[in-house]
This record gives sequence, structure tokens and C-alpha cells, in this order.
Amino acid sequence: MVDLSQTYTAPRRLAGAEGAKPKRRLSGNRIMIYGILCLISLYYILPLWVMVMTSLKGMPEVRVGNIFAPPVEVTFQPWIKAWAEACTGLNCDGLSRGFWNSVKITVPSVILSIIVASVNGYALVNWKFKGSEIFFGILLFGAFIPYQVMIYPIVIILRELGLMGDVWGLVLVHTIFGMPILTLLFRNYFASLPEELFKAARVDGAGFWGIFFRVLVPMSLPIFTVAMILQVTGIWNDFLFGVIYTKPEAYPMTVQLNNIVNSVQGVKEYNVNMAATLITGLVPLSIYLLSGKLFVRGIAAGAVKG
Amino acid sequence: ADLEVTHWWTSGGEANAVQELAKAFEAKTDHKWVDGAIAGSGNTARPVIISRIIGGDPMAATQLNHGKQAQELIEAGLMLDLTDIAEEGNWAEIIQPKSLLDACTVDGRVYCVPLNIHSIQWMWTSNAAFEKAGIDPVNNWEELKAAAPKLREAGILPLAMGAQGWQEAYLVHNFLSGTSEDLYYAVYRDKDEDTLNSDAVKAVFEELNAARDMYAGGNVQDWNLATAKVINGEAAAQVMGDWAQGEFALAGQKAGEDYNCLIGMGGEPSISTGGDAFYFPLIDNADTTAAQKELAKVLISPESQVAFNLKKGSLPVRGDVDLAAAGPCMQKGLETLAAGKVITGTDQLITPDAVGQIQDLMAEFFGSDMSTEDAHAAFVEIILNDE
Amino acid sequence: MLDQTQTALDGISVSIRDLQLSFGAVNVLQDLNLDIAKGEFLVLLGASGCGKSTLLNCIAGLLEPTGGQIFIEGQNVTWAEPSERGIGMVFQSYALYPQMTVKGNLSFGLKNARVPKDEIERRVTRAAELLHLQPLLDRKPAALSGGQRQRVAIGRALVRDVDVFLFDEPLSNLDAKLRAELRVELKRLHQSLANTMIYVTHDQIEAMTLADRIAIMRGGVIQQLAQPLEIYNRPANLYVAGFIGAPPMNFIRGRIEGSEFVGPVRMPLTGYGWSEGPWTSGDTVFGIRPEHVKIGDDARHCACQTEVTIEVVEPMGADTLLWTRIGGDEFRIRLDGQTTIHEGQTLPIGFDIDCASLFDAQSEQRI
Amino acid sequence: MLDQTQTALDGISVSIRDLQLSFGAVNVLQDLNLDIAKGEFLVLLGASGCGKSTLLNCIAGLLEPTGGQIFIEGQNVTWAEPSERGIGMVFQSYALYPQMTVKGNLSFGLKNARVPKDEIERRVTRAAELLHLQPLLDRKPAALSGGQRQRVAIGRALVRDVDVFLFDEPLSNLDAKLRAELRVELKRLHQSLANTMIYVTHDQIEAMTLADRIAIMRGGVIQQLAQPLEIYNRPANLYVAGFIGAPPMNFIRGRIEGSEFVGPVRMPLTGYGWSEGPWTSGDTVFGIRPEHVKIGDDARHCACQTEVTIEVVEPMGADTLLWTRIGGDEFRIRLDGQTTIHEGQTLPIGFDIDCASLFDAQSEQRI
Amino acid sequence: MSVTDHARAPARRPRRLISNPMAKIAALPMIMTALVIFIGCSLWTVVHSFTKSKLLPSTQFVGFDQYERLWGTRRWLASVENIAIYGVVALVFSLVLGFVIAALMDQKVRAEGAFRTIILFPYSLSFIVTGLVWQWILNPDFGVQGIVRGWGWESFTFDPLHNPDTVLAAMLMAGLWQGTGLVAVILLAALRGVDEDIWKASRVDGVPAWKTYIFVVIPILRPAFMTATVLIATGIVKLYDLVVALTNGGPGIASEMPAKYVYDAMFNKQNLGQGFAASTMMLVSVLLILIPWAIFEFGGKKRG
Ligand SMILES: Nc1ncnc2c1ncn2[C@@H]1O[C@H](COP(=O)(O)OP(=O)(O)OP(=O)(O)O)[C@@H](O)[C@H]1O
Ligand SMILES: Nc1ncnc2c1ncn2[C@@H]1O[C@H](COP(=O)(O)OP(=O)(O)OP(=O)(O)O)[C@@H](O)[C@H]1O
Ligand SMILES: [Mg+2]
Ligand SMILES: [Mg+2]
Repeated sequence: MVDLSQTYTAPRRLAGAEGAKPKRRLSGNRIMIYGILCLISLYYILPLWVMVMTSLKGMPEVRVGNIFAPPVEVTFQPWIKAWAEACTGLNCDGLSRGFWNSVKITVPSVILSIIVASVNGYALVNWKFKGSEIFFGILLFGAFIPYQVMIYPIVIILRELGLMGDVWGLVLVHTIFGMPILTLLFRNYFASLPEELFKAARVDGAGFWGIFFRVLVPMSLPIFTVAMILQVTGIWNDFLFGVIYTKPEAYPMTVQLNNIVNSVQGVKEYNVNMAATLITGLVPLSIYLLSGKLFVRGIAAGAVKG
Repeated sequence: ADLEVTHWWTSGGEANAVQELAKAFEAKTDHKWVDGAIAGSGNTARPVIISRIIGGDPMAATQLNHGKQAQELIEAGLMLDLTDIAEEGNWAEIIQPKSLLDACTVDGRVYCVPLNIHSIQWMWTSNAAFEKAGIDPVNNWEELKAAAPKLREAGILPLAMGAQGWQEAYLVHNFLSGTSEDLYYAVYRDKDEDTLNSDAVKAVFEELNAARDMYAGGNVQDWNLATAKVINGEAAAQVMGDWAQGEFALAGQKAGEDYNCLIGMGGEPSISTGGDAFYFPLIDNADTTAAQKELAKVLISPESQVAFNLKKGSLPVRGDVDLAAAGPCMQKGLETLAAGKVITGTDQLITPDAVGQIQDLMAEFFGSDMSTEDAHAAFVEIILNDE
Repeated sequence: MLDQTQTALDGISVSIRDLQLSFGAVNVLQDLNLDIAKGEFLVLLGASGCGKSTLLNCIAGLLEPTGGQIFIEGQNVTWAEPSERGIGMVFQSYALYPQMTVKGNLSFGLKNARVPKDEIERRVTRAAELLHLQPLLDRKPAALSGGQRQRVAIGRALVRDVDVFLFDEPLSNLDAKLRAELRVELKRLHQSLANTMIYVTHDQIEAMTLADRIAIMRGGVIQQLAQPLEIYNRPANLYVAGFIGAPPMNFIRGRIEGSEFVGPVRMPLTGYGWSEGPWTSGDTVFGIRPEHVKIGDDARHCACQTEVTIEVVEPMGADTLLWTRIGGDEFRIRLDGQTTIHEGQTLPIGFDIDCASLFDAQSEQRI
Repeated sequence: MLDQTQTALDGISVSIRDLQLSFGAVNVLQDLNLDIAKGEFLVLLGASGCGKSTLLNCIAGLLEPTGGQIFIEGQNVTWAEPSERGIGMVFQSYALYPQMTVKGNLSFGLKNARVPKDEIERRVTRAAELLHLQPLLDRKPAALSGGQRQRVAIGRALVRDVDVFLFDEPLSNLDAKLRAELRVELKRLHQSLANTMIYVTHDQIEAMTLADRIAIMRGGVIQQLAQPLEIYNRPANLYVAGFIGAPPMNFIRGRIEGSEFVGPVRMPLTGYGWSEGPWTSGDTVFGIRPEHVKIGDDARHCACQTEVTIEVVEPMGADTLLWTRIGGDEFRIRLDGQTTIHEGQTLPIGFDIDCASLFDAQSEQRI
Repeated sequence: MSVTDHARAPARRPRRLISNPMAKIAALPMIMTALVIFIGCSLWTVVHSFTKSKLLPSTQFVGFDQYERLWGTRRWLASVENIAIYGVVALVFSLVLGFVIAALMDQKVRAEGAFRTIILFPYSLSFIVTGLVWQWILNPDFGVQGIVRGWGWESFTFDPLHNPDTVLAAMLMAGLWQGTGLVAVILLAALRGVDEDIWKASRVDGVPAWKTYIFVVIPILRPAFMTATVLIATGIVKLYDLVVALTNGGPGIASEMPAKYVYDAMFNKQNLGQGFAASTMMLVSVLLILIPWAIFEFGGKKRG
């Protein structure tokens, strides 16, 4: 045992033993990390670069030039053409019509599917009833069923409901197919909220909907953001359902895009195609860019606890 | 009323042709043509068309290849019966060849309007390409085969084609019918096993093999992009239906001067009379039904027939129209038709299932180094299993 | 019927009859009976997982019992909704609604009950005054300290003018100092409100200082229900004896032979306050609290004396804990203040019968 | 060169010189000096956020200091890798590798150091014996109790045969009873291993009972470094005085006038153990611990006497806490055992100068 | 007095059926979807796979004929092989690449937000768009090959889209581009949740970072890997749009996928029965993978 009455006082600075602070050993490491990250970023960003550059070139330049090179002469003609002039059959109004159709389809689909899925998740977590987990299991399993399996029966169901070709039919389809993953997200998120909050609200006399709308929803912004982003991109980008369950005057933008891209007249107008592609992707893309942080937060809250 | 019309005519020449129909319809009636083009090809459009008809929300009129495609829809009572119009317009008389109307007829009732006659037995060649290679334009498949090495040397693709099964399958049909009508019928109509295993059919597959070599390096998907290569002189030839002519016309090229069209690959000059027809799904609305019938009348009218077919590069379905304005290629077709050298199209002889399988087979054959023996064996199997 | 119940429940605020609750095959509560008087402060104390929260949740109506009945203020509320029972509840995590202001939190329940606006205003103001929350009314919970949150949680029950307050470990998320302060505040609050309070904790200091009566639970069964000092001084069984008191009671295993306890030490039993008639034989556990052990000179007057070697000395400032062994079992001695006793030292110790407890070794019950 | 260092550090295990650490603009540690003797058990005690963990992490090499030097066993390790410093560390959350068995956890570090297999086996067996882990070797951490996990975490340091053990609040995730037991076990372990141990906690009972010396930190500065009872009895300043002791020391604000403290009470200072010469005037804070306040008859002999009205009585079994006020400030009195004093009662109390502390009201330092 | 009106609560347990009625009503869409769409439609499809349905569903049962034909079809066999290869490689690559990216981004890098946006943005684009862009980049005449040749390296060949041996690699390139970002973000979020003390402990133990990742951290991230796997796997099973947009199954049938086979059989070949048989096979294979996994994952929990 050490004698503690003594206080230890060694010389304040020990010359020599100091040893200079080594150069930051990690700097090499850092360079490698940033190097690799930049390389990876290149892989991700290059296609976007190509799209943007090509869409700003005129056709002659596209044909002779390097796809990675920036345009010698910037032209917005391809954008104008893609938006307003490109033809499919007799319709030469480009993507403009599809844009509004997409909006008309996406907005109600996103809203309805999120409402349904969030209520599902809420019921699954806070109001468990006999068999609720089984239904959820089936639902999750449904996420793996190839759409093709269900295209045909759904045609029949929609026919019986009189919704075939109606925007609401498509909304219904999107709600159904968005349900598994969204319900999973909401369920995980609500399960991560303290149960005591739910109990407190019950003691306070809030009912099923009162608790949901006034207590849980206001504190679930991140997960609603994630759901919103997933659904907006998913529905906006949908092609298969859009083409099968609607009619030409209601075709969403992706169908229009596919039409423009495939309506080849003489040569493929890559610049117009790229512009059309960019325009189509603009909505989901900007939503991602605007709400990226919330998205990541929501993912962390809802998805990680599988 | 507004009539929604779906079709998959979206390439340049095709779109111009449809425009004629729409113009005529809107000029002659008070109805409106709402265009519902679906780009891609029939393969993209058909599922949409069929599911909408089945789903109870049909368009008012739609393009379909007549033949077995629509039969079940008709049997299910989903299609409008056009018999009264047909009788009124005396279609039985005016539609030439008669087989076209037969294809629209189920149990004696008429359900579709044949719009044009398409033949697929054409080979299109580029004079500029041969000039570049320093050789004379070829007159048939054999000569093209012989010229291939020289063309390659000059950096010219001997045979252009879109890498899609349906285009590649034309080669099989054309080699068969190009060999002889009998062989063609023995294979597709009679499904005769001996014939299928005969040397004649095997030879067809050797030709396919040659075609595969000549087309290596093509790298396009769409038929009209392949046609564009021929137009530009980058490729020497393309085997494609008569609609390719529309693309040449659109590019301002003249048959004989800039390009040549060879029926039956330069061999037996028989043409099939497949083609497009319009069907009118049954819609429970008297106005629409009336409008549908008016559209049917417009489609078969001589003016529309001429205008449409000139633009599209196909042959009219009426024998009684004046096609003075038709180019040399169309004239060639008309002559062949007049000479009665007409064969029934594959669509009418075998099921869509078999057609699709042949397309798959060709896609595989042209997209890989599958041996001719394997391809032949697979072909025989498909035909024999078809009902 | 009702009248009869009413009479039987006179003066009783919460009455629990034969309550059973099982999660699947697991019986968490078993035939539990408990009557709580009006205005009483009852603490449910027990180790983690003993079913305290489960019982509280049953009373609150947040869990449906498998069997039995619950009466609150004379009403059978066994199947009533939580909000209809006249109870308010304060949770361990406070469970404040994070997106609402303090005011919003306080008035949420009233709005749900469609109380008129000015009445809400009046009650919120009163509760805020009582709990010193006036300056905080417009803040959100995230901007409050732990103690303030706790007060808001109490206020939420307060505004609803409930008969019974339920607390589920409301202090266990706080640090020791704040806990001590809020404990005192809670006690003052109870004195001024005079509501019935049922309070769950596993902290015995809280239980001892707050409770009018403590119910000690184990495995869903109430082991002893009595006033705090009664439990401390006369624990009903070995479990309670070991559970209450820190450091815990020392146990010495032995037998009663005649009027003497015989084990590693001998102890005459004259003067012991028997719970169950005087025993004269049988395996027995002798229990003595660490603070009742005397050392050195003080030990000389004790009825039982022995010598021990100190193994560990833990000086804690205000008092000192000595660790030693008697008959192989650990034995703790608590001394007031500071001492010079060091590890390894041998000491005479002693203790008297009047502050000891005896337990039957088989049934573990106090004898 | 080396020799010189060696001599200067003789008998010293860990030496910290002018250590500085800042996160961006925030200085967390400021010119900190600390020497720890071989075999010493040093506890770093302080409120949350005072920089205890930061200091420990610097010693471990998990944080790079902004300035200063760290020596372990005579070697300058300021820039050495954690694994090269001869230290082992036990974390609050234990940080066991969840998917490895106990054995895997113990041997993972050794395998990485390419220790031969039989040597690993030997060391793991020894550590397992020492820590009573033998029956658990094949379990995964999830299947262990809190105490067992803690032992595995210690074992992980043990097998590496290190000179210095670093503990970062290793007991704070455990319940009170287990904490008390493991505290004693840790103390025994230290006695048998005789390694240097540096132990971070904010629990003063732990600090008092375990430490050879305690360093009390506040805002990255060591306030007092001394043996536990020295800190308890002669706190160096107001902060330390209020921090150590539960319930905390009572403070009475006043002035020194001549040889007397004058405030709400008067107190002659004769006999006070001055730290800084006897003062005869100035604003002063008088401090007295709750257990040093005498009541009733005992108070009569005290140098300072007054009367108070008891506001709250908290009986805790072994002792009782009385809450009252002197000069408007809260004043706590701790009594041993149980009492019949009730709320509202007025009592005479008194205390003596020999157990009191005086602080300069400006500098807050002990005088 | 108490405001809360003490309702005369029933002395008896209320009927079970009406407890939580609102919850059950609210869950009705989910129940309907589960029963009618996922179970009902799947069953309908399975039943009709035993019929001779052509353009319209019929009830003319033909036993296992459709299956015999299916498994005798080269294109189907090729599709199955393709999806197996693509699926396994895509899964492994997504997880590995996603994890590497996540791990790199977890090194307290600057501009993390920018990197995250860059890797995540392709996820917002549809497969149709993805297919187009990559078709364009991989186009031998205009794309990478053309450019390198333009630099003077004439023999440079990079034409994966038109080579049956490499077309799947091209698809992977596009597929990974689109989907890895999400995996990386999920794993990054999970990495952030790992107890920091674990890292410290392993440093004190002298374990190099890469070993800590492999032996300690990855096992901890299991749930996140599970979520990511579910997301990737659902995408792979349904892989259709990308094939159509990028290769349309070509060259030849080198990049055909089961979902496309189903689609073509049902709508182009007008052989619904065949399409149903193929989709039933997809269903069965999903079941074969999912059920053992579900038993392993959830069966154990109940017992434990
Ligand atoms: N929903 C549930 N399903 C199954 N068992 C449960 C459930 N809730 C609680 N239990 C079990 O019931 C027992 C009692 O739990 P309870 O929460 O009442 O304990 P507690 O005394 O409040 O403990 P703590 O002090 O840890 O809060 C525990 O063993 C617990 O595992
Ligand atoms: N990585 C960091 N970046 C910025 N500030 C930090 C960081 N880590 C710690 N701090 C700050 O340094 C101060 C000391 O932190 P430290 O963790 O050492 O406190 P502590 O005494 O261990 O507290 P506790 O008892 O809560 O563990 C705190 O104010 C904290 O906010
Ligand atoms: Mg509890
Ligand atoms: Mg800390």
C-alpha cells in the first residue's frame, strides 16, 4: 500500500521524454477515405452529369461529341421540346400533359396510402387485437409477391368496383401496393415511441382517433417524411400500373416519357430524351434534395429496427 | 362524341399516316378523334389495350393485328358487331383479298375494319452503301451474302436489324415463304413433321446463321433505327415489312434511286396479307356506338384508304381505289397482289403463343451463339406443340 | 346491490378484490386484495418485475384484468375506460406530449372531456399556481428540466380533479439530489390536496418517507401491507426483512432450543416480541439490522456478544460500514460517524433481542 | 535522458502534466496536473459534464490531448496507441462484444496481439477464476445479469495483464443492492491485484468507500485531491462541501465579527481548525453537516443553540431526516434511528464549532 | 367534485367482440388487402395456372401442363438462371458496397451531407430513367467505349450491353447505382446507433478497425442488414422495369427475367395459363426463401 500522506511532486516538465507530437498519423488514412468517397461519388454523379450535359446540346453535337463533355453551345431547345413539343402519335405536347396527370395521381395516392398505412401501424402497435400480427405478416409477405401475379385479378376487381381506368382505381392500387412497406415503417416507428405516452393519453380520455391525430401524428414528422418521400418517388416513378390501370388522357409522366423515348422518328434524339428524363425525375429529385436530412432521420427511426 | 383511339403507330411515317385518318374522321363527322398512342410496339400496347377491354373501361376503337388476337374478346361479347355497316357498305365486295374480311368475321358476323395490307416479305437495300463499297446493288439474298465481306471491309454493316424478337422472326417466315409457298404452308398450316425435319427447313436455319453473321455489330433495338442506317448508307440492307418505306419517304429518298425494295428476299415473290385492323369494343352508349360506326365507315372509305396507305407505305384493302400516286415499291406489291401471289399471314396460322415463342427463339438465336441445329430443333418443337 | 357495496366501501377510496392478471400463461397478479382508504398515501414497493406497474395499470384501466374486480370511490370500474375512473396518472418518463406546450399538456384531458373553455382556464391556472408552473405555461416539455417536467405531469392529473393519483416511479429518472427535493415536495402536495395516492417505486427511501402504508410485493403477491416503521421494525417474513433497509438486515442461521437461539452465536430470547406464540424449538433465522449492532465498549452490556474480524471498512462520511462474517455468512455493521477501525482488526460486537427479528427457516415467516 | 525521467517518476504509476483538451472552442480540461501512485485507487468524482470521462479517455489514449503530457509507468505515452499503454478499461455500458461468448470477449484482445493459444487459455482461466466466471464462459452477454457483465468487462482488462485499470462509471447501470455488493467486490479485487486503478463516478458513496484518494472535479479543474475523510471533514471550498455528503451540508450565511460568526445564529469560533489564519472579519458562510446537528437535551451543551420548527419528517428506518429553515434557508437535520418528532413541532437544536466549516463568501474557499 | 362522470360501468366483462371496435374498423383496409389482394389474388392466380387460359381466364383445367411447358422453355430457364445470378450478386454487392460507403461516411467526414445526397439521389429516379441513362452511357458508339476510342485507343472494347456474357454486369451497374444509396443510408443510421464504447473497447484491446467492423460491428448491425436485405430482395423479385428500359431482355435472351416472362406470356403470347404458372413459380420460390427465414427469425423469438 502506498503511503498517501506524501504528495507526489515530480518536476513539472520532463525534458526529453516529451517526444515531439507525431505528425497526424491519420492523415494518410483520411486522404484514402476522401479519395474512395470521391471515386464512389463519381460513379453516382457521372450519369447525372451526362444527362444534364446531353440535354443541353444540340443533336449535331450529340452525334459527334463526347457524352461527358460539356456542351460547346448551350441550348434549351431539347428541354422545350421534351416539355411541350415531343410527339407521341398525334399528341405533340410533350411531357406537359403527363406532368399534371402525375400530380393528379400522386397527390391523392400519397395522401391516402400514408393515411391508411399510418393508421395500420398505429393499430398494430397500440391496439393489438387477435390476429393483427397475422394480418401484418401476410401483408409483409405481400411485399415480396411479384406484381405480375396480381395484375390480372386486380383488373377484375377494379372492373367489379367500376374503378377501372379511373384515377381513383390507380390510387387504390398504389395504396394497396404501398401498404406493406409503409405499414412496416410506421409500425416500427410507433413501437419506438414510449408506450407511456399512449397510456397517458388514454387516461386523459382521448379516444382511438384523438390519440392518433393529436398525440402521435404531431410527433411523427420524421417518419411521415420518409413515407412521403418513398411514396412520392415510388408513385411518381411508377410505370406499370400507370400504363395498365389508366387511359391515355390520364397517363402519368413516366408513361409519357416512355412514349417520347420510344417514339423514334428517324434518329433517337438523345438530347430530348435526356431532357425528358430529367424533367420526369425533377419532382422526386427535388423532394430528396429538400428533405434529405429528415429522410435520413426517419430511416434511422423507422427502418433500422427491423 | 369523343372517340378515344389507341394504336402503336408512333414512328415518323406511321404518325403521319394516322394523322390522315384523324383528319378525315374529324372532317367528315362531328366527332372528335382522341389519340391514344402507346409507343414501343404492339408488345407494349397490347397488354394495355386488352386489360382495358377486359377491365370494362375500353377505348372506343383500337388497332389490333387481326387474326387470333381478338378472337376471344369477340367470343366473350366485348366487341361491337359491325355486320350492319359491312353489309351496308358492301364490304364483302370491295375488300380485296377476301381473306382480310374473313379474318374479321366470327360466326358470320363482322367485328373489325381491315385497314391495310401489310407484307413483311421485303428486303430494303441502300444504293449509297453499295456505292461506297464499290459494288453493284444486289438483287437477292444470295448476292447480299456474297457481297457481305466486301461491305464489311468498307465499314458497312451488311444487314441492319433491330435486336428484337419480332423483327428477327420475320427472317424465318421470309426464308420459308421465299423458298416456296408450299414449304411455308407445310410448316405453319399443316405443321407437318417430316417437312419440318426436312433439309429445306434446315437450310433456312443455315441462312439464319449467315444472317446472324451479317448483322453482328448492329446494336440497335428499334426497327426504324435500323432503317435509318440503311437510309444513311451505314448498312446495306434490312429485312422489314413494307412500312419501312414510310421512313424512306420521310427521309426524302426515292425508290430505285436511293434504295431498292426486293420482295420475298428476292426469291419467290409472295406476300402475306397480314395487316392492321380496327376493332371497336362494345360501349354501352348509343352516341358512342353511332360514332364508332361512323369511324368504321371513314376508315374503309376510299379517300382514307389512299391517304393512309400512301403515308404508311402499306397497301389498301380495297381493290377499287386509285393508287396512281403510289411509289414503285407499292406498285410492286399491288402487282403481286393482283397476280394472286398471296399467302396467309403467320398470325392466322399459328397462335400468338407460338408466334411469341418463335420470337423468343429468334431473339435467343441472334443474341447468342446458339447452334443452328439447336435452333432448328427448338423451332420444330414449337410448331409441333402448337394447337 | 349498489347500496350494499357502497356501505361496504365506506371510507375506502380504491378497493381491489381477487384481482388476477396473466399475460398468456404467465400469472403476473394472483388473487390480489387491497383496500386503500380515502386520502391515504399507499406505496407499492418491490423488486423489478414483481408486478407493481401491472397492478397500477389495472387500477388505471390500461390493462384488462383476467379476473376480479376494482372499485374506485364505490363504483365498480373493472371495465370502465381509464378516463372514466376518476384517476390521474404520472409516469416514470412523465409522458408529456412533446408537441404541446405545458398549457396544452395540462388542458388536453379537459378538452377531451369537453369542459367549457373558461373552466379549463380556471383549472389550469389553479394547478399552475399550486405547482409553481405559471412562468412555464408556454414552454414545450423539451425546454423543461426534469423536476419541472415532473410537476407538469402531476399537474396533468391535478386539473382533472381526480379522486385518485397513480404514480409509476415518478422520480427514478432524476438524479439523487433532485429526487430528495421532489420527494419532500410530493409529501407537501399530498398534505395539501388530501387525495388518495398510489405510488409505485423500488426505492425504499422513497417508500419509507412518503407512505402512509407500504405494500411490499413479490411475484404478484403482497408480502406485507403496513406502516413504514412497522415494516422496518417487524418485517413479516425473510423476504421483506432482506428487502427493506440498506445495508440489509444481517441473518444468522440456527435453531431455537428452549428459550435460547443457538447458532454461530447464542442468544437468550427473553423479551422478544413474538408474533406467533413463543417457540421453543425449530430451525430459525435470526435477523439483526446493521445499525443495531454495537461494538467495543457498548457491546459489553448486550445479551449476545461475540468477536469478529473486520474484512472491509467502508467510510461514507456520515457513517461507516464494516463488513465481516459470522458463521461464514456476510455480516454488516453500521457505525455512526467516522471511525479508526481498520481492515483486519478483531472487534468485540454485541446485540440485543429487543431490536431483533426471528423467522421460521421453513416458512420464512416472522415468528 | 530516460534515466532522469525514470527517477522523477519513481513510485508513480500515472502522471499527468499540464494536460489540456478542447473540443473546438470549448476547453474541457485546463492545465490539469495529477500524479497517481503505484497501486493507488484514485476516484475522479464530479457532476455530470465536468470532464471526468474526458480525462479518463485521454489517459486511455482514446482522445488526443491538445497539450500536455501523460506518463504511464515512466513512459511518455502521450501519443501512444491505447493498446500500447498498458491500460485496461471498463465502460459504463460494459461495451461487451454482444455476439461473442464470455470467453470470446476475454480472448479477443489477446488473439489480436497474437498471444499463443495456451497462454490465452491460461490467462482466461485465471481471470475467470478470479472473477468467478467459470460457469459463464460459454454464454453470450445478453444472457448475463448486470453484475456478471460487469465482471466480464473487468476480466477483459484483467487478461491483458495491464498496469493500470480505468473504470468509467462501471456501476451506474446497476440497481442499488447490486451496486453495494459489487463495490465491496471491487475493493477486494483491488486489494488482491494491487494494480493502479482510476475510477470515474458521480456517486459519492462509491467514491468515499473505494478511494484511496478522491479528485473532485468541476469544469475540467480539480477542486480538491485528498483522502476521502479529509474531503468529507475539511472540504476545500463551498462546491466540494455541498457536493459531498447526502443530505448535503447546511450553509448559513453571515459575517465574522471578531471571534464570532454572526448570522441568523451566533457562534463563537474558538477551537475552529483554521485553514488560513484566523479571520476576524468578512462575509462568511458557515457550514454544518446534518448529522452534526444535535437536538433536544443534547443541544444544551452546544456552543450555538437555536430553536426551529420542523416542516417535514422523513423517517428512513435506520435514521430520520428533519427539514426545517434557518434564516430562510433550508436546513436539514439527520437523526440516528427512529423518532417521535412530528411535523410542526418546535425544537431546540445546537451544534459545535469543531465539526463545522467556514468559507469565505467571496472566494468560496475554506478559511 | 370530480368532473369525470363516473359512468355506471358494467360489473361484468363486456362482450369481447366489441372491444376496440375502432381499431378493428381502422385496420379493415389492411385486413382486406391482406385477405383479398395478397391471399385472394395469389390463390386465384395459382388456381388458374392449372387451366388452359389464353387471352381470357378460363376454367378448363389441364393439370400440370403449363408447368411442364414452363420448365421446358429455354427462355424461362434462362430467366431463372439470370435472376439467380443477378439476385445473389446484386444482394451481395448492395450490402457490401452499401456498408463500405456507410463505414466511410461514418469516419466523421466533412461534407457528409453532400456525399449522402449524392449517393441517395439515384434512388429517387425510376428504373425507366435509370435504364435510359445507362443505356446511353454504355452505348458503344457514344458512351464510354466511343470516348476511349476517340482518345486514340482504337481497340478498347467496353460494350457490356451487347454481349450476352456481360449484360448482367451492365444491369448490375445500373441497378446498384440506383439502389445502393438507400442501403448505405440505412446502414449509416444503424452504425450511428452502435455504442461508442464498443469502439473504444476494441481500441483498448488493440483490435484494428477493420477487424472490429467484421467481428463486432457487423453482427451488431444485423437488424439493419435484415431491413436492407428485405428492401433489396423485394426489388429483385420484381425486377422488370430496369430490364425493359435497359436491355429489353437482350441480347437474345441473355438478360431475360421471370417477371418479364410472366408479363410477355400473359399479354403478348396471350397465354394467361402459362403466365400464371410462371408467376406461381415465382411465388413458390419466394415462399421457399421466406418461410424458413420467418421461422428462423420469429419462431425463435417466441420460444426465447
Ligand atoms: N405485455 C406483457 N407481456 C408479457 N409479460 C409482461 C408484459 N408486461 C409485463 N410482463 C411481465 O409481468 C411482470 C411484471 O411486470 P411489471 O411491469 O408490472 O413489473 P414492475 O414491478 O413494474 O417492474 P419494474 O420495477 O421493472 O417496473 C414481469 O415479469 C414482466 O416480465
Ligand atoms: N466530442 C465532444 N465534442 C464536444 N464537446 C464534448 C465532446 N465530448 C464531451 N464534450 C463536452 O465536454 C464536457 C465533459 O464531458 P465528459 O463526458 O468528460 O463529462 P463527464 O464528467 O464524464 O460527465 P458524465 O458524468 O455525464 O459522464 C461536457 O461539457 C461535454 O459536453
Ligand atoms: Mg414498472
Ligand atoms: Mg462520463
